[in-house]
Amino acid sequence: MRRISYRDALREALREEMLRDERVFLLGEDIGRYWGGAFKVTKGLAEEFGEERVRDTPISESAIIGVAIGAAITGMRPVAEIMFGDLTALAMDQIANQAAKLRYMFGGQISVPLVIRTPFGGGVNIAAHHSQSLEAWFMHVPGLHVAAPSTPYDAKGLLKTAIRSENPVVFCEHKLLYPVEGEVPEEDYMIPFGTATIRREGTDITIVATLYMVHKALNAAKTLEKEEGINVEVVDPRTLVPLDKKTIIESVKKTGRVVVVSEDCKTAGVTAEISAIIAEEAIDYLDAPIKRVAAMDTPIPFSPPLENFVIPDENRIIRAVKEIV
Amino acid sequence: MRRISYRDALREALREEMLRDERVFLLGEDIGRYWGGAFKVTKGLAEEFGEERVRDTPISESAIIGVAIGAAITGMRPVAEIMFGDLTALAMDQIANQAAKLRYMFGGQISVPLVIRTPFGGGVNIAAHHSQSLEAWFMHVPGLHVAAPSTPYDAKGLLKTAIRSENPVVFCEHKLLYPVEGEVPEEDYMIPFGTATIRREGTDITIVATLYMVHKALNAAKTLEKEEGINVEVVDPRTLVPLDKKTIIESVKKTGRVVVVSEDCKTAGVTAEISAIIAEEAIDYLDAPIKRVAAMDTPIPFSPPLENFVIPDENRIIRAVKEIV
Amino acid sequence: MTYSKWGSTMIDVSREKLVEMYRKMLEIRYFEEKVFELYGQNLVPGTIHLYAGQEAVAVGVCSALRKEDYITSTHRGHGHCIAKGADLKRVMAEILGRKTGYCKGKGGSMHIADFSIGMLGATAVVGAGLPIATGAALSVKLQKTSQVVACFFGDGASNQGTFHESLNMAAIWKLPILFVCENNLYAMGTSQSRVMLIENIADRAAAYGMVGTTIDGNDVLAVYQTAREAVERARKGEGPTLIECKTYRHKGHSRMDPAKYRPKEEVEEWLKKDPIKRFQDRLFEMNVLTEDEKGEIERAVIAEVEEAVKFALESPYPSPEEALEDVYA
Amino acid sequence: MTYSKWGSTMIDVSREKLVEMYRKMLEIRYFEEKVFELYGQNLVPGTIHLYAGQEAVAVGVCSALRKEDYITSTHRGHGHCIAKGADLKRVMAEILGRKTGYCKGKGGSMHIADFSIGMLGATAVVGAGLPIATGAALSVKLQKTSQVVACFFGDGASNQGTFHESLNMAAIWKLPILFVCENNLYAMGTSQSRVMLIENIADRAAAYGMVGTTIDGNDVLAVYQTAREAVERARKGEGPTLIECKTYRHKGHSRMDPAKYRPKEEVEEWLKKDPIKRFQDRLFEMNVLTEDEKGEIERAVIAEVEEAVKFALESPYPSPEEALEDVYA
Ligand SMILES: Cc1ncc(C[n+]2csc(CCOP(=O)(O)OP(=O)(O)O)c2C)c(N)n1
Ligand SMILES: Cc1ncc(C[n+]2csc(CCOP(=O)(O)OP(=O)(O)O)c2C)c(N)n1
Ligand SMILES: [Mg+2]
Ligand SMILES: [Mg+2]
Repeated sequence: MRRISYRDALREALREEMLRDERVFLLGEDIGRYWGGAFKVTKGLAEEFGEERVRDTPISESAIIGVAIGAAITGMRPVAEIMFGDLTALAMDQIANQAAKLRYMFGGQISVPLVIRTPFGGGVNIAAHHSQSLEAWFMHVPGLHVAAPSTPYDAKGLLKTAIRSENPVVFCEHKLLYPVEGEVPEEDYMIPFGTATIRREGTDITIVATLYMVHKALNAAKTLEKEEGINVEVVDPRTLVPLDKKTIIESVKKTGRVVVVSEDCKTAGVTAEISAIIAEEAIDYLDAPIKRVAAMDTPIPFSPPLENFVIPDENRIIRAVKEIV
Repeated sequence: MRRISYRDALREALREEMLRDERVFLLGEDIGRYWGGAFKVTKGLAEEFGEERVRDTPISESAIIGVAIGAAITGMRPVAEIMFGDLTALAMDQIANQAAKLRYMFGGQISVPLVIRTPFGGGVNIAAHHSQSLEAWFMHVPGLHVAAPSTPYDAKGLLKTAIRSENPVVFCEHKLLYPVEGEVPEEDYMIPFGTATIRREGTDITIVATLYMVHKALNAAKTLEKEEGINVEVVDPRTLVPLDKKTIIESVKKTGRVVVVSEDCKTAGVTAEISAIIAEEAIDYLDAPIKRVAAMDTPIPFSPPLENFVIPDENRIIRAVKEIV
Repeated sequence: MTYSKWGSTMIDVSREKLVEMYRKMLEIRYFEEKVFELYGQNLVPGTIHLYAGQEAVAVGVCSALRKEDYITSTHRGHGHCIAKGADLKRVMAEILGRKTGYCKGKGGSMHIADFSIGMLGATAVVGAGLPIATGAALSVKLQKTSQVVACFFGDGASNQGTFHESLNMAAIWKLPILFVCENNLYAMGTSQSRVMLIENIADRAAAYGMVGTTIDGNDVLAVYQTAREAVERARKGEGPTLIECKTYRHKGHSRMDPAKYRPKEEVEEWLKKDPIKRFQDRLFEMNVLTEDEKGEIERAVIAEVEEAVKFALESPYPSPEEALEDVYA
Repeated sequence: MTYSKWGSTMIDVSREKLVEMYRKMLEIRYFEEKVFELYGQNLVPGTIHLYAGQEAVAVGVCSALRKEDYITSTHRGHGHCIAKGADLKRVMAEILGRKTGYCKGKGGSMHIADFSIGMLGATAVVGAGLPIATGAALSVKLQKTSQVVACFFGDGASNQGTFHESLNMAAIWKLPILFVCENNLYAMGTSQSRVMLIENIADRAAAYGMVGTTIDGNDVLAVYQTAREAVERARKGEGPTLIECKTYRHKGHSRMDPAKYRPKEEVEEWLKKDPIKRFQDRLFEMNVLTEDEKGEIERAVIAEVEEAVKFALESPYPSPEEALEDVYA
């Protein structure tokens, strides 16, 4: 099968959905012809679809989301880009209090078919205001769906599902994934939300990992296999809300051990929720504590040695596995 | 000892700190002489300290926090009030990206001695935009401390500690607690952050509960004792960051069973973090799954029967306990 | 370009329309009085923010709109709903938390919506409705319908960042929207003069290259006429307008607020400018209305409000499990 | 009240001060050229936003300030630091992620601060510095010192909600602050004209009852003079000023941005208006500077920048565990 990058996979999803449904339009800062998006995901789309449908905005994150909501509840299907995930903080009221709640508050009269695309994650040395992973904030807000694709295939399939969904979706991308290549079929496909995938089968221990950490977990698994003979299963939830608890729990039941890995800060983060679910629903199958590997509880520092220390790497994953196997 | 309300205890803390340290000042919407704060916590303070130090602001939550930050890093000790906890979403960038991170980003050159007081919680039928409990958002942000007092005594002692702290503190109050009375000494005292308290000793099971849920947990414990002979220990962390893991874990080690109770939504909430810590650090002592009792994953609905269903009550706590004892 | 102040120069409105406007204003007034009464009887959960005194704004603006046009509303939203044509029964049922309410009891007083009449709902976060309304206007533009949007908000809301961001976006994209600032001089206990130096909020329009105008918000005809012109411009693709309506709420901000922060003379002066009384006198003057007709309308409105109360009080509460519905589509 | 445009009318500035201003501008320029070079050599982690071309703004404003006065800065902040008197060595070390940098390598190019000289730091969230600067001004007022605050931000930032909220608060409280909008005509690839209808951002001041003025931001004397007047008013308790400086960045927005969105003629025209060249010519004209002195200054500045590079390159990186420090006090 042909291989394309995560970035190109996202762009294909946007393009195909725009061709399929003229209600779909994009808005965000510098997503148009003059820049093509800070990470070039939307490059070329303004040229193809025009500036009305690929709409550059002022630097006004609150209004970007608010405007997208207003469009979504009146018949359009906006895909808003927030240039960096950290900046969702500026639009938090519109995301968490408006987009997530309008349908409910209004007794189901309308839906809010809105996608908010935004890149999270560190690793490119752009410090505390451009490197966070904030998925957990959105997981905590009922009414939102949260997607977190780790491969080009998933990026495309999940983004299509997100755009066709009637619910507001926070679509979490990762800066380091944009250039990553993988197999993506030519034909149309969608990936249903709430379906995890097993990236690697194993019998000794389960690693649940998300976004860029999936790749680090797979590397760690290889090393563990080779050097320690530990046979690791890697589960990638793909969407955090809805979360495919079943696949996670079945894997844990099989292996009896689990490490949960995510790039966001440890406290009250993605790993907390997944751990808590396992502790609530599968504790009897566990032969060891539930380990969490996450970013240290610090802002993301600028200097490479500091940033590398804070963000989980293969070694931390390996150490965590070895502590409980 | 004399008994005063939570509201009055907070006001005393503010007043005494303002008398003690002239750098302390308050700002927020309608906290001054014309209203005294939406929940009357600051009533009378503008009259006593003047409008410069008890400063009414425009409806501009972002700027309220930003202005407080600017004052905090230049020698003042602001206490900002956000009228409803839900509205912290409007100031999320200033809270999470600025207040929490400035010290770190600037290599420790300064501290940010800022207190953000805000009421969370439901129970008064004011629906989805005025009833949330969002403590978990702030727990997930390194650089912030998060206080959550459940009694007048703690409210006063923790608020004093918060005001004298060099760190930004999100000080979570609860609407239903304001009228609640309890013993508060006349003399000055402070409660160190990171010290949980055992509200009720017990041997059969631990309930970790926060804010208003502490009271529901205590009621549930009474009923369980009387009707089922189950002897419940109730632990109140009092501050969520720093969290007194030691007290929680010791209690769990003693009882072997735990239910974590909080009013925020279940997914990725306060209960997730506390469960995850126990699952990581004390799983060997557990004789049962770690149960969570939290608000349903819905926005808070308006109508009383709906709201009562969504927010945890004594019965849900009792049921959870009985499931694992 | 700014509008001049019309005062109440006579305009081309049919007799029926004038009477209809009058009736709507009465509906709002009686409805709100009833809500206040029910609140006193502990029948209204939560809090309430009454619209009484501001009727000319909602009715003036909504009378210039078509059914398919959109409005967005605020915590003080009963009047906007009624003016746009909502069913009093379902508004009242919502306020009382009943299953038959517009939002099945999930929204309550601060979150009423009726999408079937273009009422896109109320948000209780002050200022949060502005970008949403702006988005609805963008939607209309993209879909090339000829709808327009009227976005209601208060003087206090105009200090929120969303005001700035929304007006700017609406201006640069020439969106068909009316930003209707209901300047009732206070945001809770905070008088306008303590939180902004300018006297007329409409002057902020200039910061966005937008048309802005300040009018007497207690003169329903002035509001109607201004809105009509703004709607016309909007439909022609000439962009948004900021309309500041000076008005006054008769009651306190919410619930039992005694509103002691307002000078007695100020309250008295504004009560004299009661928009309903003024419009009524005008209609008498113009021979559009007779005392008999007035009495008839009043009786009809009172009956309608009573019917709404009866409907609401007889309606069941939602059952608890319904709380789990409508989170996701 | 608004200022008139001075052009570059001569003002009472000592020869030493003029030369010092010239030198600071050169420091910034050479510093930025060096950073660009180092970036090309892969010695600068992350991204960079160069200040070259805008020197007259930082230097003009900071020359009107005292050491104890405060400034706040942005992602494009090197120039602000240097103009306020930061040590080039420690700025460079920070940009290169070294332990000896102002922030021990934790902040990097976008987050430099030096509280010892009143530089309250840069935020990389566009517009986030405005309320913080406003708070510093409130602090000054409450502490009754005579300090003032200068808050730098871009044209793009002026569309953020925080701009609106901050200017309004500063105005109502008459805070001693200069809001210095560096209008370099673009926010990334977005030209001002595509995101606002007004030509002069300073016109937004009127929305807050604030003094606003638009000036030639490439004329350091005009900037200085305007800032001096605003500082004077601020110190006298007469409140804030919005100063819009029209200027231009010589390079792309960041890193390797080729800035193709800017018309070639526009770039050329602005390069002709290079603030350093203009000031230099002016100084020659005024006989403040001779070619010899110029050469001497240049050599000194180049040496200083080289020394900064050497210092930075020889400085160690922080050790990984230091990442855990400074989260809490
Ligand atoms: C963002 C936000 N801040 C504060 C509140 C609390 N609050 C509710 S109504 C109100 C006053 C609003 O004033 P204004 O916009 O003038 O509307 P009015 O009540 O006068 O109609 C406030 C402060 C809120 N709901 N939302
Ligand atoms: C709130 C926010 N939105 C977007 C960005 C990404 N970004 C960084 S700089 C920039 C442009 C800023 O333009 P302007 O304020 O004019 O400053 P300039 O870069 O021209 O100096 C953008 C969009 C950001 N850092 N913060
Ligand atoms: Mg008002
Ligand atoms: Mg710019």
